[in-house]
Amino acid sequence: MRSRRYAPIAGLVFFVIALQLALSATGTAYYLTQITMSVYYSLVALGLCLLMGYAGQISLGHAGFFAIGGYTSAFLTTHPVATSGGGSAVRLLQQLGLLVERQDLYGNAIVNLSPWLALAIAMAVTTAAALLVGLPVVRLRGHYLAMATLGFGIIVYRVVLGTAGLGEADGFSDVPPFRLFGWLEVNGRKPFAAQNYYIAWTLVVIVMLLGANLVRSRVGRALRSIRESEEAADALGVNVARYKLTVFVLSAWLAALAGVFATHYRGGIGPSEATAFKSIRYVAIVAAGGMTNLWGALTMGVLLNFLSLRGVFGSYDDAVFGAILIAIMLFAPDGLVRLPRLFRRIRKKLDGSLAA
Amino acid sequence: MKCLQWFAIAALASVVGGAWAAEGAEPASGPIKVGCIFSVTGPASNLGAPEKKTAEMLVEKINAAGGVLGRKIQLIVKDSEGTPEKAISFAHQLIDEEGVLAIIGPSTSGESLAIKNICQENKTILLSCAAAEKITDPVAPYVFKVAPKDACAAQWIFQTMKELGIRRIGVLASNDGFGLAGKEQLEKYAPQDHIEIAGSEVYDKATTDLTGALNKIKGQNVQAVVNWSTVPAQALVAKNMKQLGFDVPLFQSHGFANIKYVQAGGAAANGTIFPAGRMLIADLLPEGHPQKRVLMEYKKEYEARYHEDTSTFGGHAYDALTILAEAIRKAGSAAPEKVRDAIENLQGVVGTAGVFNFSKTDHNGIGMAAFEMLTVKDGKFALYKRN
Amino acid sequence: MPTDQIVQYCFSGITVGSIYAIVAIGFNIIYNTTGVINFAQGEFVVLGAMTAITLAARMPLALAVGLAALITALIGALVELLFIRPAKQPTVLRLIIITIGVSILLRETALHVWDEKVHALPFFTGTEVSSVTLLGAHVSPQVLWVLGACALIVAGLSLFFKFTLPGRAMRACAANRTAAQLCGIKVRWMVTASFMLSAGVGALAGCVISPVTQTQYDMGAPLAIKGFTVAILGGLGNSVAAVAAGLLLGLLEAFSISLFPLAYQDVVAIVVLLAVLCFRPSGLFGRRDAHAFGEF
Amino acid sequence: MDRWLLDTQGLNRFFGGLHAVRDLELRVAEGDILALIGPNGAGKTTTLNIIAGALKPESGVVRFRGQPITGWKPHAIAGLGIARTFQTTRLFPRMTVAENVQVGRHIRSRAGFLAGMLDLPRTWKEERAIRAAALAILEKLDLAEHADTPAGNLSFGRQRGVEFARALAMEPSLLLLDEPAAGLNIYETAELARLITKIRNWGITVVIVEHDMSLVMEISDAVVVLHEGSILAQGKPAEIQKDSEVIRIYLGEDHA
Repeated sequence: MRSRRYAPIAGLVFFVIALQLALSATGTAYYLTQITMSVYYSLVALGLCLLMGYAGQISLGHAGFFAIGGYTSAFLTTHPVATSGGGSAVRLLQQLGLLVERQDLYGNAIVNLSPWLALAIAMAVTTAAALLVGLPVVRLRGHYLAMATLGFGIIVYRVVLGTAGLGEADGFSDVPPFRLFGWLEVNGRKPFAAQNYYIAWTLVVIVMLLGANLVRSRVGRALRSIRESEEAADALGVNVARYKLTVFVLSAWLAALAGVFATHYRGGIGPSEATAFKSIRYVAIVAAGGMTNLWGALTMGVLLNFLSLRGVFGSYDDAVFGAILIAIMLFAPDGLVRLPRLFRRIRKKLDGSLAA
Repeated sequence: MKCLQWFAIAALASVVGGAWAAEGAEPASGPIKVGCIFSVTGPASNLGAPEKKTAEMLVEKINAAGGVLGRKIQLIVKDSEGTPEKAISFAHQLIDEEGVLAIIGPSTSGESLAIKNICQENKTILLSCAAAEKITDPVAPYVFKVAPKDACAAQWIFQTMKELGIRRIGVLASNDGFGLAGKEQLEKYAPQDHIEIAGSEVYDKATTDLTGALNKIKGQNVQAVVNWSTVPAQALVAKNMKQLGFDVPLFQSHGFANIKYVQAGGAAANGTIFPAGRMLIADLLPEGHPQKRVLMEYKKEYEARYHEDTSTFGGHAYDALTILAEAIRKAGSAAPEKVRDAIENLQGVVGTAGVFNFSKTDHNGIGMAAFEMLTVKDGKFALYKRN
Repeated sequence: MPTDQIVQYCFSGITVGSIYAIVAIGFNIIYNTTGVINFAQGEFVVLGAMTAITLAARMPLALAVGLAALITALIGALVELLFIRPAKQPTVLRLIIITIGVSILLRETALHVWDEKVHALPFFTGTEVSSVTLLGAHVSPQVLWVLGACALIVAGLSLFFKFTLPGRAMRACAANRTAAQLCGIKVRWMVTASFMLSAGVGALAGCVISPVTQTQYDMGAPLAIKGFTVAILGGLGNSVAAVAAGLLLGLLEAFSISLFPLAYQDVVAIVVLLAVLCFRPSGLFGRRDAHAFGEF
Repeated sequence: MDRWLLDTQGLNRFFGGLHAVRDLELRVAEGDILALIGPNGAGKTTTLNIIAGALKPESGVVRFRGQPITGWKPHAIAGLGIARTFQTTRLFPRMTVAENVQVGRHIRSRAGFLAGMLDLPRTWKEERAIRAAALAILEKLDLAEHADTPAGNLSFGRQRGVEFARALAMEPSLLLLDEPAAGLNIYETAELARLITKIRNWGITVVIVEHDMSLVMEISDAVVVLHEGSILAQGKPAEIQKDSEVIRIYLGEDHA
């Protein structure tokens, strides 16, 4: 049982490595940058898949969490910390190694908070926001839930767009790289392309591992039971509100984590990451992946974002996602990744009837 | 499992190894590739759409005339929808895959700032069409911008105000890169021109009603209102002010330089005062004016081809491409560092926005002389004259 | 604050509020017969105005507006026939996603059929510069048109639902689908009719407000969000309450300008919405237990 | 005090102007099958919902083993070992039969989010136990062959069986049944009667709301007749059958 569960993960690792080798062997390693960006976006889709596909709770505001993560980290790591004459707090940070000295593009020395500390604070802020929104949201269903999460997303968008300290319409564009340890850092520059490809995929592999375990566990079953019938789940002893809230926070974390890493990777973030349409794109990706299907969400998350980031859809980018939403819901509620399976089943049936 | 290990080792090797092989040297023949990142759709489409149209038109014209240095220019246009994440992605794509000599655009400040470092690091010339001063201040050797300085526009406005004896003003700005950059400059130069900004509001580009904000500003007893944006709200401000019976002069930014807004504003737009390049009044320019020929030509061709009026923003794309072509000619080569050096030494290039003079420290190349004060008379643009 | 400024805020609040209210009524018409929230409602407003603007160049304004409403109503019917009707086992989640998709498609179609530029219908009476003085405040005559249209739509709809056969049939579907079906009402066609009606009302709204607010291809979604906010504030399905809620939200937004920067205006509106959802999910005027938990 | 497994005191509940439950004093002895009967609108299901925590009473107390549980959330009440079925079956249609029953083991297992994600050996063991217990129950109810079928695909009668299995998987000490015979044919009803008796013999107390009189009279140890929200009569089935008041108001009306 267990080994069967881990086989697809091993397959994913295999694929990831093979892809990178194939790309560098064919001299097309430039694809890595856009793949890396897509992988980060697919992390948001994975979180949303847990929330929407498994627990059955729609969220039209997940871009908001991505933005909260990204903006918090961007703000903290670009805001200069005054080292001279700083209070005891600054000295303490310095002793703990939580300040980073670096030079900007023009040779000026600046001191910032360590991205690790920024990451921790970003996650804390996300938790607070998710709890704040989650508490009323767990009581709501259907249209009300959709509207409440949409509203949350719009608030985040308006705040980042309207606040001078967050760069208003321009956002941040000088976010430093995030040194994880040693030579390993989240950095969008060319020499770092391959290692960042692996950093992003490592995150996804870990999340897939944990996620695949979770959905098959007691908790995963409870979440699906909530999606099917809240009343029955409640009567069987499932603490519906707490489970909903926990999975809401969990999926917010994933979005924020993606936001932090993507922001350091790209060296910036803008308000366009927080728009309602961005949130809807994530919903479209999860829907295209088949809703209750982490692998589908991952596949579609990487694929659709990659195509979109390459400009394949041109000026029809938004329209493509709109069409996906409608087409999936009308014709393939199990998602695009299930289509081959559907064909296979039909073929098997045909074979069977021929043999008989 | 063995196989997996080999993979892992090989992958690790390529990671530690770092970068892939350097790109080959710039080919000396074949088309010169130029990338464009415009927000053709999305919230800044009023900038990107004319930019794309202009760039395509001008490249066709250059190529029809034999190209530059005997080589054609190949334009690769990407629609970023005004989002930095796409601009970044496209910048990488254009640089790494297409190996473009230069990138024209992006249309908005946020996007331009987001890819400024990427272009600099990869030694690819960036000719931004956006407004923010930060794009060329501090100067990055490979980064240029062609949109005139907001600071100059602000100074023109304040100068006119001083002539009119206006001391106390209200400021409105759209919540996008253009509006905010302008607001920043207004706030920066107001004190030295002894003008007090009594109230300022930032509105969403999709706003449909500004009577509330104007009412608030009206309550501050201001002598004039400045609106700084590129969005349709420019017409809305004019209309709403008239509806409120708010009878003080309305100043707008050079973003107002599009006859569409005058038409949308109807009778309310009359009397609006704003600084702008000379594109709008090309036919009013004296025959000998250095820009007259360029402007009339651009206007005629664009309007014939697209059946719509020219705007300042399309002009930015025109200027960027003109500057680039001129620099390649001067450099006698399409090698990035040579073209870059050539741009820095360009003098007296006539564009739609004005006459560009670049230097090592000025990567914008255009100053106060880019602007004239214009006004709207009977639904048409006219030179502003104090009377 | 001087009185004339207060009156002025009131007028801008009422204007904006009645626009929200008309959009909210469009939501309610469809919600009542189908239980669906049509996220594409804002697009009907844009389509109506854009069509009218195109037509107005070739015919008298009144005719153009009427024709635009009719065309948009047909588009509404088409949306229902193509996208809503074929949905099997339509859960609320699925229908929400479909209508969002429709909204995006309509918006993109508008972008490519028309363009990215701003358009406006001419003022119905007077011009851009005319203004009427009321209680010491200045308002555009078009504002009176907006208020009048809002009142007329509300009155017309309540007459329609009370006294006409199709109106009553639609109400019957809202009250009890199965019973309505048993009475020989073709429920499916009533759903189509509700989409037509709602699209038509949206288009009318789009035409009346176009001279004041101007029209651009992408202004549908923000309008829809405000309209939806108002519909929930009033209690889903309750159109008279929606008018009250619309005016309330409009006034709130107008006066919020005097306290907060304009950039946060939407935040104020949505914080109010979240608070209402949290404490009174049935809306400000609804019964506490009514509609509180729609089936998913 | 501990004589009763479940008892209520002065329970009241209104729906608008309707007084659905009126000063209800209900006592359930451990090991009994207690039937709640009465005409439509007598407040039977409301009472059941109040006990299960799905509805809150306006006033009054519900005690389980002497402990007040009034106003507790349904999941907390379920955690005490009070299981229930619904008037219209509420399965998890897109989950398999086995999974449905496994959710029934929720209160008897512990693995949380973290344990579930890490899939520690302990979690793994627990999961195996859950699966085994669920299969054992399906086995007992002759549903094992459908274990991997999506519950929504089963026939109506079998769905009801799965709902029973799911409730029994909780190892409840009290089982609340809301009209379990509704929609069943006479063979299925007879089967149901045997099942309920079997459940009682496993030591599970049963409170059943039912319209089928012959079923009620056959299996119950005690009968409570509700009328307009309050108790009209209570006693052994045989006594109730003889009670003239009950016959007049309830059976009489039925037969008229």
